[in-house]
Amino acid sequence: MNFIPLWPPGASAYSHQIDLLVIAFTVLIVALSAPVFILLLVFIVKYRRGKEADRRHAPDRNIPLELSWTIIPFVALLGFYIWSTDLFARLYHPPADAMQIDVVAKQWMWKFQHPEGQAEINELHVPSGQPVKLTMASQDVIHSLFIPALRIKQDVVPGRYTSSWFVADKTGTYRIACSQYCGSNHSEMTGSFVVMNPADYAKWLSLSSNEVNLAAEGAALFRSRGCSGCHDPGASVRAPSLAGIYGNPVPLQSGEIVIADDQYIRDSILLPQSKVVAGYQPIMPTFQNVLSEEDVMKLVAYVKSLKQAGVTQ
Amino acid sequence: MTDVADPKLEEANVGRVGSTETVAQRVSYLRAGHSLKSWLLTTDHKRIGVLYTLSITFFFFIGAAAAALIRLDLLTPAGDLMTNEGYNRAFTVHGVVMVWFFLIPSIPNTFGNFLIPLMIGAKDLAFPKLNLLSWYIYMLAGLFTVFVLIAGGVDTGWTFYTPLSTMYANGNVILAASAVFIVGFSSILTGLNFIVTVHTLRCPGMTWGRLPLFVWSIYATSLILVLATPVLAITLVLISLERLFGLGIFNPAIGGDPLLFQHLFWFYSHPAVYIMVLPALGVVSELVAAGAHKPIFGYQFVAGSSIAIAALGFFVWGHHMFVSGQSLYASAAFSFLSIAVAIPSGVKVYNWTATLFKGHISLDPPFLFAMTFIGLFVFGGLTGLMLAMLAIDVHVHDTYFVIAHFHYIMVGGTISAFFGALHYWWPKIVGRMYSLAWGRVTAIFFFIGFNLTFFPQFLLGYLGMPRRYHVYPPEFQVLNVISTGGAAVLGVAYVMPLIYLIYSMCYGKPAPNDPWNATGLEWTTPSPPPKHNFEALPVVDRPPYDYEIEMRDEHV
Amino acid sequence: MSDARPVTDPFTDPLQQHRAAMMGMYVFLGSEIMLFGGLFCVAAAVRLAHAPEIVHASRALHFGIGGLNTAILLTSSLFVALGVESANGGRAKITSRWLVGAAALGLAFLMMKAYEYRMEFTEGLLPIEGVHSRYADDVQHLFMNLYLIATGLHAVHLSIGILLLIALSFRLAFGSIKLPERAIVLVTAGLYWHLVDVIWVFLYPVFYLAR
Amino acid sequence: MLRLANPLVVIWAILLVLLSATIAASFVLSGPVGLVVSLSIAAIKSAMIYWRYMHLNEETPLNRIAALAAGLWLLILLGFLGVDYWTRALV
Repeated sequence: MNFIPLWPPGASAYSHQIDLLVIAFTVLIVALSAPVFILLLVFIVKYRRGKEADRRHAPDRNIPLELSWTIIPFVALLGFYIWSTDLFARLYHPPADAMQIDVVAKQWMWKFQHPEGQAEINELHVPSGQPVKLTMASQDVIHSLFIPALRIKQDVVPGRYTSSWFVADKTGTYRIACSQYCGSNHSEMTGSFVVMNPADYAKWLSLSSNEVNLAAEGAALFRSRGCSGCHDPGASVRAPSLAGIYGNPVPLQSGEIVIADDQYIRDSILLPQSKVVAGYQPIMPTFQNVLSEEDVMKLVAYVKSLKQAGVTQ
Repeated sequence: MTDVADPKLEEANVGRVGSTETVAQRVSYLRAGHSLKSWLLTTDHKRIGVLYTLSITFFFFIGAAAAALIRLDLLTPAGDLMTNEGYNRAFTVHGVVMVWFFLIPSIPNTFGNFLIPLMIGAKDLAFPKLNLLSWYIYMLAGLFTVFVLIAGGVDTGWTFYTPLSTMYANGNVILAASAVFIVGFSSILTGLNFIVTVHTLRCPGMTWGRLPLFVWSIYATSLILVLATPVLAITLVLISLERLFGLGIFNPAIGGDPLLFQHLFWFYSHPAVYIMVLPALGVVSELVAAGAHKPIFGYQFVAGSSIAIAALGFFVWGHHMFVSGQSLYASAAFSFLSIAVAIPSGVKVYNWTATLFKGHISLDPPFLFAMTFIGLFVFGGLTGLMLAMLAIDVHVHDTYFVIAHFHYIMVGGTISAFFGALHYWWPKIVGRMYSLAWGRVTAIFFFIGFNLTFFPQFLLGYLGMPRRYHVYPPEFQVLNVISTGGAAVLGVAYVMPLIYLIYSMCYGKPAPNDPWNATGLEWTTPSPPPKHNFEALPVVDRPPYDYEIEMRDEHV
Repeated sequence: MSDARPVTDPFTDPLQQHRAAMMGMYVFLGSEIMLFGGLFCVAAAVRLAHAPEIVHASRALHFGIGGLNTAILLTSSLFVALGVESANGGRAKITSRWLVGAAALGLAFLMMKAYEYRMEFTEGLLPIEGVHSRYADDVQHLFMNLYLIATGLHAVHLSIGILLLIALSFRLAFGSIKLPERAIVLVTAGLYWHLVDVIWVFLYPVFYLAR
Repeated sequence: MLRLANPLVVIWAILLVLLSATIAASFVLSGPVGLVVSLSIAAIKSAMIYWRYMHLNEETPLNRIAALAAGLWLLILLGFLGVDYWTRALV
């Protein structure tokens, strides 16, 4: 469109708020630096060596002046600090009704899993107007999911889940990039981010038909990997039942109490010795090299769905 | 020997034709021995400073060659010139060589070595042999680096992030980490030497309140060198062991944490940024005072801000980890502290500006480089504040915005100060004057080339071009071409001083003791200085930058 | 301080030279503290992340051997301190003996340490490749790795200290260090030895006594 | 040679007493309290070694600062590392 693009497109209300902050900060930069540049030029012209000028009583210290150029910029910056920290903290608090999309990063591709079971590679389709929470895991090194149009970015760290969320409000196709250097083809680990209006999104979902949703795939894994042998309600002699645990407190052997969130369920599958539920023996084997991050995410989805089953019963 | 101190005789010598030697040169440190051995086994801080100058220039051009390759490759969106692996190796070499073999030793090990004893009125550094050892360690590490290059390079980036460096990268990570590990000891020994020297070897009357600001800044830098470098050393050891034996400290599969590496790495590498820029701030204080021929405004504040920057610099490393998965509360604290560290830097800039008020400003090359420094440093610093803002950083983190920001500090700041120092103290080091006109031309080329290279990168970053991208979307091409064009101009500015400064060594006019009419003990001794710096132990009885008193003397 | 001390080049008086030597050594030891500090930070991070497993892994170490080794090192520090005291008094022969004694205790520490490593090896706890390990969990593996690195790095420092003390006692025995004029050499070497001791004083509770 | 009144020997004796104290404490106390106690005892032991064996008692205040600065500086790293690890699970 433009010969030289100067400003990236914005696809969410949040992106416009960031733009506003950046513009305001640029004004501050000008306000803090313009006096320096102007005075430097004025002094250089006025007090050139050999030029006639009034140089009597040249000061070499002035405490009030020193204090004012220490304190005034600091106070101005504090205002910006509060503004920007408030915006940043919002990224940590997704709304409860956010639709969850799982992201798995690996050298050098992005895989997105929709709750209905659709999986896509290097493309992410989302409905506009709907909060979307991304739960991200890495299969190998640290990657970073960067969607410039949303002004968000989050590192994807192996061994844990990180998350981010957004509400896209402008339909269109935007860029996705990996911004954390991740090896040879780092610069080719890109993709497109497609914002569709809800009707189109529903149509897209139905076209890329997938007969089983994520939780059902997890349920299949739960049986085929032998988890059900110990964790099914009928067989709860050796292992705790998982029905209804998601989102609830779990007392541990060590006396701690943790909330069974995505990260806890993930750790319990891959590092089963580390957070053992009170009253049980640490006998579960690790699934570290058995399950891929995608499989683990499917299992997490299944355990979550058990919660809903528990509620309906 | 004795008549050297006589300024009249000195003047008479200067008045003669350039090709004849002055008395000063005949007894100078440069003439204290001619054999290679007299240089390689010297413990004279001035000669070691010269050795460092030669070696960092060599490494600078290695790093610059890598940068040239990168910029050439980025002329087109597709990776035409190099493969992805080749490109990754090029920017890793650029980063490793520029950070550890140029920027960190750049000003402290060259001008710091040469000038600190001269400025505080001492015969040498406190531990001269240690000083020489430090240069040998530096060279050993440098050879390791060259070997890494020959052996096929390394592709982790200079940051060695785990688990990429420990489990996935296929270059010579261990060799590269060893090179950086070794050069760390050179840093520690140099820092230690400077700290002890400044504390114990100041000449009578050289109180802390009379210390030149360059010495204050090198002192602050040395504190960082000694306190931060060992943490990098142990981190690199852990990286190498993790790669060799699967230690697991940074491997989540057995309960380790990749973020722990980032914490340890940035605990060194953020203060390291101040290792690179604090000496530059010190140089600029000297150049501004000499250029304006006026006492520096707010000496106490400028000196104190160096120490404040060095101390606060240790509290802000987490601002490199805002999107890494670090805790929200840690991020908020680090963001706040990053604002705090900007304040002392601002204080310096405002004080320099005030120094020019009612000064006698001459537009000699050193002063022009100081002005270049201030312009670029202010812009780099303020964009750095932008990066300290959490919400903005989320968008621009790991993009070309960050690249542009830190090149404004590292290249726009440190290298222009390095050039400023080179043009200011060159007559003292070699005893010859160079062409001032060419110096001015270089400063202008540098300023233009630099801005052309790096300003477009701010735009690229905000548009969303991540750093370390070999292949990029076609809409970013125009800005990248501008940047590469600017780099060519910048390259010219790098090569020009090499020519006219070397020319001046043979054909330049002999320099008087004090070619800039500046204050400071280093200008009271002949150019180049005699082997033991001063004929007699100097005694200081006047405040620093005592320019006004000199003026009154003129009028008497 | 006696005025008989020689003054070498950049310095102008003996007290200045003495202070510079002390300060140089203190600053160098500060950098050593930061070097080990990195490892202590790793230990802290691992413990914060996996407290119960670390407690369990720490119980598997032989705290008795570690305690005995601590006592040995503390005693060696006493010997070095006594040696430095007699060096300041100009008694070269006695100084030399104290240093040899301290070096011997250092060797005893290393032998105990080697014996301890061997025991851990037979218990399947030492992370050496090709050995069948019997860790209770992955975190214990991580803990033992860290333990090996930290104690290994300490042992390297201690070995340097032993060589230093032996070299100095030889030089003393042959009279090539003049006492008390050059006692500073022994004082700074002693500082290094004591720091290695101090590091162990922290390593011991962090690894052996994390109950 | 070995006079018991020699302060160097007295310090050595106290150090050994503290060593037994820290071992004993590790059986009685556990968790964060045990850690605090054992590290405090280690700090006291190091302070005694620094003060007497490492000559801080006869040094200038400046050299005392030079000797202790790194130890204090390490607390910055430990402290902020702790802030991250303690609060990572909170939102």
